[in-house]
Amino acid sequence: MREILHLISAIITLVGSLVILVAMIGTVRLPDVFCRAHALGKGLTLGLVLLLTGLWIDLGSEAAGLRIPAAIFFQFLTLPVASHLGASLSFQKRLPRYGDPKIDEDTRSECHRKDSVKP
Amino acid sequence: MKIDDTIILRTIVSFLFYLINVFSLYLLVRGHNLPGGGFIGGLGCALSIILLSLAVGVESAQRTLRADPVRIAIVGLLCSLVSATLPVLVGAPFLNNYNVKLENVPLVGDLPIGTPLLFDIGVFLVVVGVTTKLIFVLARSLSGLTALEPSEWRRYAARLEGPIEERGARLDEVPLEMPIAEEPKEEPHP
Amino acid sequence: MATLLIIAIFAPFLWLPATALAGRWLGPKTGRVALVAPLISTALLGWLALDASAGGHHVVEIPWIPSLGLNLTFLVDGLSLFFGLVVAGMGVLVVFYASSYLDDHYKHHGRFYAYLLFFMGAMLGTVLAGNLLLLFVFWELTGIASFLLIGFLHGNEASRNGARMALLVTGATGLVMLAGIVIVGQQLGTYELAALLSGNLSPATSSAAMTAAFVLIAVGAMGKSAQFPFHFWLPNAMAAPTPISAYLHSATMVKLGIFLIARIFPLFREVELWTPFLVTIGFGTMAFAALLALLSHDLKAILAYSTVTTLGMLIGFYGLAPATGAQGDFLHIASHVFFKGALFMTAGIIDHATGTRDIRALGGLRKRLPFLAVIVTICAASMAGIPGTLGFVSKEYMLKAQVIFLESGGTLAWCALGLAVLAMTLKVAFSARIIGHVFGGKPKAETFAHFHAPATAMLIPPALLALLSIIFGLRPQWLGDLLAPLTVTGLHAHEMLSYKPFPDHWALEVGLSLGIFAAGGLLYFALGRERWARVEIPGWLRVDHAFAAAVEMLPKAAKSLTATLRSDSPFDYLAIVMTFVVVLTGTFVATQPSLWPAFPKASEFDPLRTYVVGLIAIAGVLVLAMRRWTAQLIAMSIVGFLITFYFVLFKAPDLAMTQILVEAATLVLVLLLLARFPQTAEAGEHDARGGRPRAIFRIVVATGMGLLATLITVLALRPKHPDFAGSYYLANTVELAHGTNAVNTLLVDFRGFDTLFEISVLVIATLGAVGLLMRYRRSRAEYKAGSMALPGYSHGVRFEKTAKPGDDCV
Amino acid sequence: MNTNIVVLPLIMPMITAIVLLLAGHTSRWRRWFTGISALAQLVVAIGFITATYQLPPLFLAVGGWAAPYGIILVIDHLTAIMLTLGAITALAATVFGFVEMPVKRTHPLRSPLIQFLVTGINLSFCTGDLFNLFVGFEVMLISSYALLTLEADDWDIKEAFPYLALNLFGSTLFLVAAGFAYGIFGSLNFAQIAALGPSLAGDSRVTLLGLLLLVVFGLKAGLFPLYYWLPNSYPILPGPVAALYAGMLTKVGVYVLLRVFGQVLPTDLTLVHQCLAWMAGITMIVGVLGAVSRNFIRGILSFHILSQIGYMALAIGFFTEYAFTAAILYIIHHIVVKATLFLIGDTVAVLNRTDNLDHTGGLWKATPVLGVVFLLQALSLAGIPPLSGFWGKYMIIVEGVRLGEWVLVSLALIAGVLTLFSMMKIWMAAFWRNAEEGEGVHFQDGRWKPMTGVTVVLAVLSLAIGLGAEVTYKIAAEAARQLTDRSAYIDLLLGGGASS
Amino acid sequence: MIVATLLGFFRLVRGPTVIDRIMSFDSVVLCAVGLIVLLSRSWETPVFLELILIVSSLGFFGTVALVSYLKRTLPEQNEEDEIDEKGEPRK
Amino acid sequence: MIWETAILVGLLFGIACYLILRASFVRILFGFMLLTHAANLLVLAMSGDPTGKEPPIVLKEGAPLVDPLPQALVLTAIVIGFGVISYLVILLYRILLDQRTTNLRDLFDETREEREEGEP
Amino acid sequence: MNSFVLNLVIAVTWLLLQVKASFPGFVVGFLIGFGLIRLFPGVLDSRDYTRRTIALAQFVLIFSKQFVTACVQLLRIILFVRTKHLRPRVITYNIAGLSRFESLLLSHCITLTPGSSAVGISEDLDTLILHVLDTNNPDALRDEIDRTLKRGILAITRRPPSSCKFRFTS
Ligand code: NA
Ligand code: NA
Repeated sequence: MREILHLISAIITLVGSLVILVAMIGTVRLPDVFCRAHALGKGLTLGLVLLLTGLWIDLGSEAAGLRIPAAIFFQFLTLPVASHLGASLSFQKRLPRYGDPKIDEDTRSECHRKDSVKP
Repeated sequence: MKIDDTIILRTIVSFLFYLINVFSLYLLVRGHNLPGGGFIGGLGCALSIILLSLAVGVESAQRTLRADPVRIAIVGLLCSLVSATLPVLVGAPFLNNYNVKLENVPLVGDLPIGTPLLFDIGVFLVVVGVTTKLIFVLARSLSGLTALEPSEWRRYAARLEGPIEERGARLDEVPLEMPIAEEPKEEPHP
Repeated sequence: MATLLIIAIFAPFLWLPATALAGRWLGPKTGRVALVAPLISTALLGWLALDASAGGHHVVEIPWIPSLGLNLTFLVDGLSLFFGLVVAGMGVLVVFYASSYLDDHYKHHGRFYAYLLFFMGAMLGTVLAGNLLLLFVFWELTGIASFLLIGFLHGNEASRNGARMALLVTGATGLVMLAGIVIVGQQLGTYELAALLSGNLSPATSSAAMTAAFVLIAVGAMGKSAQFPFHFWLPNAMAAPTPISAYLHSATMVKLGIFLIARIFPLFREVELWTPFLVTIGFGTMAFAALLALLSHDLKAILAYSTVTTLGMLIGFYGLAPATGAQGDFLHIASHVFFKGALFMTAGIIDHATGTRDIRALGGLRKRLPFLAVIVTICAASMAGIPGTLGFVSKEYMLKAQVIFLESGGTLAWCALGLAVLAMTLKVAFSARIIGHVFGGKPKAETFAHFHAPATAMLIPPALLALLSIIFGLRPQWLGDLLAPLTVTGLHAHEMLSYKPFPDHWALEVGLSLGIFAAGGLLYFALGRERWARVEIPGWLRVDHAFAAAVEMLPKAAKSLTATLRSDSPFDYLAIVMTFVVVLTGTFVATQPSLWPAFPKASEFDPLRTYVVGLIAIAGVLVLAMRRWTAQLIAMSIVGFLITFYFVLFKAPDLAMTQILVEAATLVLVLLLLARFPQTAEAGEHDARGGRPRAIFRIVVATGMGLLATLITVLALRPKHPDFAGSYYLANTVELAHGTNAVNTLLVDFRGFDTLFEISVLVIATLGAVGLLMRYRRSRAEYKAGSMALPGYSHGVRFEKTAKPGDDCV
Repeated sequence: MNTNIVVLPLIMPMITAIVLLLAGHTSRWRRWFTGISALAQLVVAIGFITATYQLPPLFLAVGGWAAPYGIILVIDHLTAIMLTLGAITALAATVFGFVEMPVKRTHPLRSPLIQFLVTGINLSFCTGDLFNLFVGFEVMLISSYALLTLEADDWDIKEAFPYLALNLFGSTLFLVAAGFAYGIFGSLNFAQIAALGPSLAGDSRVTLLGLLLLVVFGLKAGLFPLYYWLPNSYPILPGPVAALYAGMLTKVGVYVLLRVFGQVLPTDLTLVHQCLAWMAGITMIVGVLGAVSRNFIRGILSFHILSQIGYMALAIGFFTEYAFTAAILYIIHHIVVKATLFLIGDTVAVLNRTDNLDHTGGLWKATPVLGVVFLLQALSLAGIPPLSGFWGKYMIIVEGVRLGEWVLVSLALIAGVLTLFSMMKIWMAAFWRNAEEGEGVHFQDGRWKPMTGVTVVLAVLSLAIGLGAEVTYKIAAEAARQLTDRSAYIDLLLGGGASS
Repeated sequence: MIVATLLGFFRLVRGPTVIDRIMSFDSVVLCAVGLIVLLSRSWETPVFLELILIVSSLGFFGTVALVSYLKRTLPEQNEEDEIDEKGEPRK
Repeated sequence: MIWETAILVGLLFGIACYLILRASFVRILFGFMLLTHAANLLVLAMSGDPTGKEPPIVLKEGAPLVDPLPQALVLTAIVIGFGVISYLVILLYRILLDQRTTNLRDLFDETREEREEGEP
Repeated sequence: MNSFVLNLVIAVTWLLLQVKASFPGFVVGFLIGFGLIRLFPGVLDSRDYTRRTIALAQFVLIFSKQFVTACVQLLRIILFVRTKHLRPRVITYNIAGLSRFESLLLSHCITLTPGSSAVGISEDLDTLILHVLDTNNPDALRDEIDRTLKRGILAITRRPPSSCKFRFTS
């Protein structure tokens, strides 16, 4: 049982590490702030969550207690906000953005107002 | 369309505020046996308040705290000092530890209650008070307020001192008679 | 006996407060109150003198600071009694004289007499001291007292400067003397004069040390007695009111040097340097000062330089005295006290009566002040050494001593004799000039415009002194008999001199005397009144001017030194301190090969740690290299977080948590600060201020500091001490401190005391920060004027002149 | 004797500060409380002097943790002397501050911060642990920063920056040195380090540590070339606070030099001692020349501190028991005299409305009492016998002559003359010169009378120190004896005496 | 993982915008968290768990602080520049 | 012997000193922050090589633990450093408001006022 | 709400019955409590509570699936899509009618799910501005969000009309 758990945790940890690695490659490869925010907000979150889960399995809930789920919860709560904050600021300050410069508006929106789109 | 760029932050932070506080209290209490303690707990608590002030503005954060952080810190210092002095009253050396052990407290484990914990609580309060005050004054000053609230002026400044943000009439234009026995007629503070 | 002595010495001190207070009510009449103390002292010392027997001495000892070898030891022997009597007796005369001299035109009489009494007490203490250190204590006090007295008319800048000059010269030479005294104490093991002079001590371990001690002490004496090159303070001290000049600068204080030389005569006479040093200084000064006196016009300046002449002569006299002992020294001193004291007093009376002391503005006074003319003539005659006066006797015996010295002294003796003769010739000339130009000739109208006759009482003291000059001049043996019981073993030769008023046989000195009269008279008449008026002391002889210039220049030199040391350039402070650290430790390490670490092997590096170090290094270099504050700050934060990680590698969870939380709080603080910093300033930061040398310097110093830190880290653990304290805490944290976390038990229990004060630091830092956020303001003008920043007070206060008018006239 | 009383000098000022802070703004009872507390601290300190004279030191193993593992507080005779001097200075500064400023104008944080400063100073005096000493220094320094800037105006504030920067650097070095010491000795306890000293004889690391500590403490003491934080920052302080700083701060550095080199580190660090002596010698001259270069009283006095520190450090550099006695004697004299001089300077500034010597004058006629007090203190500073300043200087010269340090002795003598010169500069400009030549004398500002009163009390004290030099000497000698008697110290703290 | 940290540094050095650096800061912190997790695994000790919690929340904290600072100080770009795939401005 | 740490400490010290010697307040501030880090690390290094040791929390018997004393000292030092650095930050803020400069050299430049007054 | 409290009480009671308190114990207690409440819904009128809790569980599942998909997609893009083929753009998404909490939760989830991340919200809480990493068809994305996340959230936070009807009819 213990060996199996250990193996599972090892695999999860490995995957988590790889995810983080790729996400970090993403922060290097992707062309602008907004895209990199994706890598940060999703990739790192998943990677960390995986790592933490692996650790939880490895240590067992006796030693680790509630702290690892709490940490995971924390990651879900904060990381997207962090990435959102970065993107939001870049958008506000009109930092250079790669790709289609125009903003696609929600055509189905009933309360759509054309003048309100360009901030 | 105006973008509201803080709403997500505000919401998350007001949520986190409680979480972090619980966490820091936890760290305070169990510091004697596992990593943690007054400093760490206090800093955590202080940071939650700072986070709040970043998200919702310094004034509302101050309102949340209600008390003047400096006073909190001073009370904390007093608390530690008292815990250090208590053993003297029973003839033990200064700062000797006096413990009552609570066993098997949920989530914390064995918890010795005694002068070390009181001491740690003092540390906690000091750290909270100090850190928040330091940040509050700068944050207030940046948001166009005076660094100290006018109600604090008499407590932390001499009568003829004015706020540093002030660039108005110079204080030296207030006439003074020597020797000075009574108060000046005009308050220099606007 | 002991009680009497103590009362005699301390009477002036004890009477001083009463005098000072009496001044408030009595004004000019305070002098009468003050007179009590010198009278008591004179009476008691006279009583003791009557008791004295030749060669005997008494020691009175009261413990004071025995641990430092200093007791209130007083040595009562002929020398101390003689000088004590001079001091006290002259004190009586001067106080009496001053109570007429200081009339309603002066203020602060209480202070004046208090100073005078203070001075007198200090003088009595000095001459009666039986302990070298005690002697030094009183010696310095006389300097202070004279400083206050010279500066009595401190409304005048000349007074102030003269006082300062006197204090600095005598103070500085006094300190030199202290060094000499200390050497004596260490060589001979005691400061007690009775023991030192008895010759019973084991000999000094080093004759070089004794020579040094002699020279150092002699320098002290030269300073006090205004010997070249310290002679210049005396004429400048003449800014003092005349009673003071009469007392300090003729009769008493300037004699201290002479006294000291006499005191240490038995101690140092064997030192080889004794004769050459004292003779050169003494007779050199004698001639030089006589020349200056001749070239001066201020009556008091002439008298001052003439005093220096006599002092030089006396110093030289002790220098050439044979080891068996001097003869007739007291007579020379007494002679000088009589005529010079009187002359100063008369100068004061002339000044008082005519309002000037400039000899060129005076003339014809014999008609207005005939009695005074008689006194001055007698005294000046004594000064010139005219037969019939005590001065003549003194001069004859002086020349005789020099002639005797010719036998053993060689070239030195001939030079000394030449100088002495020259000086005496000049003395005759200026004495004649005083009589002739002040009292002779036609009265000058402008001088007599506001003439007012002096009080008769004022004339009594000089008259008395003049009378003594004449009486003892005609009957010198009377004086000799009076002084005979005051003979001191070791200082004085055993056989007594018998004094004669006139030489009864032909000798070289008699011939010299005649020559001196002739040459001096010739000199006086050769120049004539008009030519005299035009002579001036050449600039290169004015050492006082040089001194004043030096005093002026000192602050400027100090300022430039301070600037050289960058004391006002805060930008350089840290650089200096760091350079010092690097140089100090670097030099040490470079000379200690045992401290050089061996080059580390690759296997000593832990890969993960090394990797993190590499990352921190990158971030650190980024902090240096980044141009924008924000970017730097982010790099800083990364350094902080990575250090947290490094703490993890060190198995320090508590530390890591604290560090990261502190890092976060600091980050916010710094961000808040930067948010207020002007954006334009950021651009200005990149200007290459200071240029390349500065940058290279910075790099060198920083590298040095870095190497030092590395070295310390390596050395401290090479090896770490095996019984380090930490193991104790690990062993006992559960058992004794009831906690498993050793770091936390350390913080709140084992070393909770640190923590208690550490949180105090936080509280205080906050208080300080809070205190920074409210402030006083000061106008730029006030700041530039350097006005006092009394918080809450200087603000709004305009400078107004509020001193009451008339407060300053003396 | 292991006793809790030892903690009193630390707790009393701290509690005073806390109470004052909780009390809020200034009031009359706050003043009474502060004054009584300061007086009580003085009484306690004097009690310690009598309790340690020719008796073993009092100590406290804090928390019951015996040396070398717990923090030990030790009050030996030297500590007791320093505590007393600190209490005197603090009391004088407090009372002087009260008479200088009416209740309602007082800065509410000044008294608490002074009390915190005293706490830090006292901790530095009492502690027997190197790291705790670091903490004590920090308490002292942060309080001193706070007081320095508390009442600084918009121009003076800039002088606080170099002060802070240099001291911050010094603190960092201290921390480094403390770590280094732990690495070498495996302990931070003074007694333990002293006990281990002989076993590390000849280890160059100890010398390096000594050099490092020399820099650290030299910086605090204000030795050349580490003194830069001092001369321009003290003048921005309000008078009474400046007096406290001038009296105590640098002397803490001197005390620690004395304690650490005299008692804790091995005695064979001759190189370090020589460095100290030469730094001291240069400091004497540089300091006094700096004083000569200044034209306002506080500036002159601030530079004089350095010069005087030079004497004390020189004595420590001579490194004999006699020289230590001299240093202690000098400390006793200097603290009282220097504090008084700063207070006099402030009184002059109140009367003349400035202490710029270009604008002062007329005080000798106006207030002879102040003049006499100034003269006494100035002459004492210059080392005129039999005033208090003479004895220490004399002993230093004696020791210098005995050791054949001619150059250093000459420097000491020259510095004495220059001191006299610069003191006379103040005397002539502020006291002797006519009032009309300056800004006039403001008699109607009645504060000068009680202010002078405080200085008179201190002057009487300094006079007593000088004239009663036998007593002062015995106290100092006893302190030096206890300091150099290492084995007694080690036995007391590490032997059976310290078990609890 | 180690490589990942290094990559985080790339953006720190490279920029080009401040926000990139903030994000790189965030990612370095998170990578450090990852490393701590790995170390906890290999040392088999739970004592760093709180640290993990704190560090991750503090990474967020840092971002929030930096962003709110930049909101105040960062000048607005005049236009949304177009950039090419390498992140360079397109002319 | 921990060479990595030694080198790191030296490096941080060097960088910190270089920054401190510059004129810009911001750099000096950063310099002091780094200096604090460096000194803390140096003290921590005194706990010796941590390889193969447990954190100083006594959870199981017999395992070798690292020396806790340097950790406690560093913790104290960190907190003190925080207090002082915070104070420094606020002092710089005050100087900025009072003297309107962010540069040490400007702050003590006697000619600055005149220069500024010359400007409109 | 009452039901949730009840559930907690049951969990804590369970915990107190254990010898040693632990998290798994709490989880077990909570599950037991939930089972009991589910079994006897009428006692405290807990139907809505159980429904919502189940909706929450469903949403967590949907979200997890989306999250993992999103990550895989992201990793694919990072590793295999060349930058010049990338089609990032900014789109708006209408959230009019959602409550504040719902909008925020939605935006949070959007950041964590495929292709999109929230860039801003309009002040009136009507429009969400999203950045899309790689899309040619914004509308498809909007529909996707509508179908999965929005519906899931609404299921938790609102009583759908149908469920009201259901209650009335039964
Ligand atoms: Na203030
Ligand atoms: Na000082």
